[in-house]
Amino acid sequence: METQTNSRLADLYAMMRRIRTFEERVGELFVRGQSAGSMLHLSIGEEAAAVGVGTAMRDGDTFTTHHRGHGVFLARGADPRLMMAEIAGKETGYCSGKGGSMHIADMKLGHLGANAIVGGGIPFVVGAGLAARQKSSDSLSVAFFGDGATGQGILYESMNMAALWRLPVLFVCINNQYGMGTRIDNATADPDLYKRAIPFGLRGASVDGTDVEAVAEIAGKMITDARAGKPGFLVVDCYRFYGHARMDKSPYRDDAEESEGRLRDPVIKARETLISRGEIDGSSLDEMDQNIAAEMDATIDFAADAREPQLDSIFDDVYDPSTPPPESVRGRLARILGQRQ
Amino acid sequence: METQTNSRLADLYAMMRRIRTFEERVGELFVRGQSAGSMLHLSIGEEAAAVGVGTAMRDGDTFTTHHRGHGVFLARGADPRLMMAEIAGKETGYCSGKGGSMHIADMKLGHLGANAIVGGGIPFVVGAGLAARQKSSDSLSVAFFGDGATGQGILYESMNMAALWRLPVLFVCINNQYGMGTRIDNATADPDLYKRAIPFGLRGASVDGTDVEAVAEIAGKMITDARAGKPGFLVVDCYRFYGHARMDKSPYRDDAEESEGRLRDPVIKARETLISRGEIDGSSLDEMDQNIAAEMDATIDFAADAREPQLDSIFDDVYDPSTPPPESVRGRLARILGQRQ
Amino acid sequence: MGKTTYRDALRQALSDSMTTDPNVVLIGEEVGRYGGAYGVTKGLIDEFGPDRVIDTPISEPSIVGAAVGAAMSGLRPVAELMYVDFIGMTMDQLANQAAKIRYMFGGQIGVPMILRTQGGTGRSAGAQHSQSLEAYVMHTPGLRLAMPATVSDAYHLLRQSMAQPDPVVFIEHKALYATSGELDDQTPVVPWGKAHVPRQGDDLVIVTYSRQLHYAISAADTLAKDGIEATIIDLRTLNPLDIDTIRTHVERCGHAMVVSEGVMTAGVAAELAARISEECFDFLENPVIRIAGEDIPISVSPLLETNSVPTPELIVDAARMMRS
Amino acid sequence: MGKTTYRDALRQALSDSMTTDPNVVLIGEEVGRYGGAYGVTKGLIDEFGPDRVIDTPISEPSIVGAAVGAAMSGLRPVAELMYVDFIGMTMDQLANQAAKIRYMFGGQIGVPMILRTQGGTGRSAGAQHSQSLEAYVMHTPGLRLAMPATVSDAYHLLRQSMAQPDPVVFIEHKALYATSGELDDQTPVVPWGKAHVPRQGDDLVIVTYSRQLHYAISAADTLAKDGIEATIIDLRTLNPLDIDTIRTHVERCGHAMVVSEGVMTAGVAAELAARISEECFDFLENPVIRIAGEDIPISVSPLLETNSVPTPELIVDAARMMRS
Ligand SMILES: Cc1ncc(C[n+]2csc(CCOP(=O)(O)OP(=O)(O)O)c2C)c(N)n1
Ligand SMILES: Cc1ncc(C[n+]2csc(CCOP(=O)(O)OP(=O)(O)O)c2C)c(N)n1
Ligand SMILES: [Mg+2]
Ligand SMILES: [Mg+2]
Repeated sequence: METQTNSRLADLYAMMRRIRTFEERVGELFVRGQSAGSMLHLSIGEEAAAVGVGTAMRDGDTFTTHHRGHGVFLARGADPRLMMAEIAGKETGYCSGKGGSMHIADMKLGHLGANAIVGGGIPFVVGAGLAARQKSSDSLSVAFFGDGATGQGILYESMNMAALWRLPVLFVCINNQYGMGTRIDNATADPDLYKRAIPFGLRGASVDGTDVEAVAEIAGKMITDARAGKPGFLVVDCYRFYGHARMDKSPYRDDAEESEGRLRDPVIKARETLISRGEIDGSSLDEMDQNIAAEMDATIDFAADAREPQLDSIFDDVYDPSTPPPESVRGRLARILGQRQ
Repeated sequence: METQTNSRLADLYAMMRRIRTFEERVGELFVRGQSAGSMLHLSIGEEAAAVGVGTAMRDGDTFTTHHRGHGVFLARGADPRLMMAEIAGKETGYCSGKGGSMHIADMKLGHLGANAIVGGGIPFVVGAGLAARQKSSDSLSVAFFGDGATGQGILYESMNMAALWRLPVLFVCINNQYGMGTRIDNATADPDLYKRAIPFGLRGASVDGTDVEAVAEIAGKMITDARAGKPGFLVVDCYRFYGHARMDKSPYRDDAEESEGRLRDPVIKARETLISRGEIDGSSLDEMDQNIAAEMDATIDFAADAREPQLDSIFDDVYDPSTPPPESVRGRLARILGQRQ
Repeated sequence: MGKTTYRDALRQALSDSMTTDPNVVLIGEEVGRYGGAYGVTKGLIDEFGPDRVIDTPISEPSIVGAAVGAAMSGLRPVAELMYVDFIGMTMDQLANQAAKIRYMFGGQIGVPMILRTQGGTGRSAGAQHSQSLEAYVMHTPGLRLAMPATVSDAYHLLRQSMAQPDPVVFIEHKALYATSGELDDQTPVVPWGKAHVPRQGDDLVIVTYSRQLHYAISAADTLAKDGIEATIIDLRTLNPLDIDTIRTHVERCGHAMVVSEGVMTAGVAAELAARISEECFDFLENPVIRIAGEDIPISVSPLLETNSVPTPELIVDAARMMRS
Repeated sequence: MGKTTYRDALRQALSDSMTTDPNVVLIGEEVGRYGGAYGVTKGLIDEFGPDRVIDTPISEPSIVGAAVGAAMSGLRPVAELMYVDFIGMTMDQLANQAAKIRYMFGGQIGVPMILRTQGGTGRSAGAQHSQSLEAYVMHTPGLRLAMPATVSDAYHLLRQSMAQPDPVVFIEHKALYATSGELDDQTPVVPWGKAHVPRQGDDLVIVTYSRQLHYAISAADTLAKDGIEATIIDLRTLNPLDIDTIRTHVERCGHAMVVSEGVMTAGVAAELAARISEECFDFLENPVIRIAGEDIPISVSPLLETNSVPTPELIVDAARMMRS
């Protein structure tokens, strides 16, 4: 269910609000003890990155995300109920309860997977780009990752390959200023990350991540260039509003910084812009928010009511279903000891 | 045995000539069937990189090299006889015949090891830099590697760390234009490699690798900066005169390019400069060359006559000698089957 | 030191080592300000300063490589890999460099570094944060491998590891950090390379390590009610492997089971089973039984996760089948 | 196709697959212009062009990662790792990504890629270019593992691997490229996942793969002169493992030896020995004997290198000791 309006910004706002509300509900799922584990990384504060880039992509484009990837997936059309069910580890979820928050994926929507390895999904887009070229398709592939992933060498390898082969690929770094407890200036001598891509032959740019229209605009340009064989590296500057994961209270950063950081709010900013431009009034926005809240509320019950995976499904999908599953430890034991009696 | 003259360039020349001649003798060792294997990578054409940087280093500095590292090691004072013996796989060699050409090392000279993994020795200098800092020593550590290693992500990780921690470290890329059969412009969209270091916060520079004085000068400056906490990345541009390894005839590059490339000869250039400046005359240089040739000739016989390793030394030095060596397969077999009879 | 936790005992070992030896430095992601993803290094940066407790960028290959270089330059680095699951990106530095340098260089130098990390299931962390990958390490000559199961070994085995002249991979278990136990500095401790035998019985030997020790102990309690008395061997180190202790008890009991959380095929359980089978062949009345992780990835679903690795119930059932 | 070499048979398999399936692409260092470090891909770039035979920078992690992404996007990539020794830097992409994607994503998609590489001793290439690291792969659920020993399998096993729906690590042996043999397209070939039994005898089963097959055959010839008749099993694939064939022969002979070039501890030989010991316990008259690489790195010295891995003489001696 997507709210459609006549204002482009209002559409972007609606999607950002959906993400914000979804993430808040993920937090509730955890508090209710219904999430599978506590490794839940919320993308609150990063909505403009997800929606700005997401909206610049097309059907048929593919993407990879990271451990903080709920927002991007929603921006690309995910069903929040199936997401929530997956986060709860249920069979009904996108990945049958095996993947969870950090390994969510949907091939139908071009989501080649979230990744719990920092930087792990980056090189996939190089392969996707090669496939597009080989199949003469004009689809593009986007790698989303955090500023922390700029510490991983694989990023530079992949950027080098993308530039060398002129692939339809965009690298998007969501710079929320932190990798766990490490602020970006404690992870590098020069936090102007976008500059690093340029000597490899990519377009490099950085954009204010509170301004969803600005993100959409530059992402659109860079995507056009990338489809034409000039891949890019886009840094979206924003702030991680809350802790690294659900349990982290961010004791390593001071309150002043945090309150200031939370003022960099892409959702509020879009809302204010909409009202000041007169594109939509406050009560319509409230109504929109309430509809979204209702939709997202329902995801929790959906997830809670969803079926648990069957125990013996643990042996499914290690290999293609046409081949025999691995023998269980118990099965082998029974066979070996059984035949001795 | 190092020839000492009153001309600095003549000294640099002498060292370059020693490297050139040594490498030629390595080729002969191979032809005579006395090298251990054929994985011999000659640094002919790259002498100015080795000698220019090597001469700018000090006693107590450390370094790592790559599979084409004979020249650098000689420039830092290696005994060519022990090198040749190692290349022949003899017990007398630097590494008791276990390491060979690609894994030669000498802790006394600060050589933390050649490495057969492209990029493998690069991060060691980060650790060496940390050790210098922790021990308040003013020693510096230099990583030498080829242009091919700029494909490895670990280089960027290590550069980022060195800049972040302001370590006394220099990264030296010996750009001989090829990684095996791949010319640099087939490995990257932008072969101006030195630029990549700058956005990480390092000094970046590139220098003509036929001009040993120029290399020495810039290396000296960058080393001074590095000791003061501003690490650098220096690209020395040169040409790989011969094949990748002893068996490779470089069919992938054309003769014209190759003959032109071989004109970029740092040894000839230094010689001509010396004569044209009147610092030393041709016959003195000839005499110097002959002395060097004689010294290097002797390394072959030295290596040929050197002792083979003892067979049971294969179990030495897997672990510290204070701990028991691994049990041999044969020993275990005898023990297990023996006790059953 | 009295009653403490596995987590605190690890921290104490690091702190004591750092106090005694100025060459000890910690290097890894979040080891400083954050205090370690599992809180092991909390406070150490205040005690020893940021030059000795070094927060790094997210660059696992270079963290291990820097530790190698530091160890060759006279430091005693303790590198931390936040999850053993990330060892894949460091295997070149670990297996081609750290493990082989002494040998390749003809014994000129050793690489006295520690790679501290943690593994195992228990937090619904999914396929890339729940593995037990010690077999990769055990299969690599040149690397020592220590895996503490108890509070006492969290301290003593780490201290022993830090005295080794060769690289040690030290793998903690994420589910053990909060366990508590007695840590006594006075009693003679089990030496490096020797197994510990916390329980002796005549019917069956269970050879295990890390968290599975506790599962084995709980299984043994259950089995005792059936009259099956198990000997339990906690290996502590997988390299060196204390085959003498294993052999002594297996020859005595004639029945052996090995229990490991790692995936069964070509894993630690395979080595232990092969080794016992060849060393104790004439004494075995049953095949050596391998209880190990299923040959599958780990799911986030807690139900699936729990059943992907050995449980006390599985150990009990297997023992009953063996001795029935 | 008649008499050909292991190298040419591999090239033929690649060429035939590329001809049949436009989605097959080769990607790796020096696979194009250079023709492969060992000449396997020579000429393919001329036949199929640089878009399908893709020379890469020296970036192993991203080569494997790009292959994963390509396989998820409808290609059938054959990535090449020049030496299996470099697998350490790719283990994250291989074990955490390629191997687990089908499972983590609940069966939505597979990763039908091949990682072709080569390993083993024989060229005085030293500790970082001579290893046999198949155990890391065998220990990773989700990865298939094929290791051809013969010219026929260089062709047929590679073709079979390329038909698999899951990632296959395909490890050639550097010492086999120049070996020659008969390659017949007509005879029914041994199917995927099934072992081949090139020799049958009643006294002893030798289970092996890759180059050690040839050492085993030569040892068996020697043993036959002493009247010891060996059955030889060439596993061809280590995942799937053809335990049925192994069991049948071991139960018949009562004596088993496993031979692998990889390092002994926690290696493939350990898995095979453990497996045979548990499956055939009541039939074994001797412990299963493991002949494997020594637990050490490989030296460049040819003398040391040769003696760091099994030799035909060692196999003969071991068999004599078993049957004496
Ligand atoms: C290879 C790897 N190293 C470390 C971690 C542990 N870890 C998970 S998230 C994270 C921080 C990542 O920071 P960033 O990339 O900026 O993403 P953010 O969390 O800020 O969205 C770390 C260190 C991991 N999952 N993978
Ligand atoms: C990790 C790794 N990948 C590939 C190789 C195989 N290899 C050896 S040297 C080489 C080319 C290296 O080129 P470069 O770094 O420019 O050094 P050069 O040979 O030109 O001195 C390659 C690909 C290797 N040894 N290690
Ligand atoms: Mg971040
Ligand atoms: Mg080069």
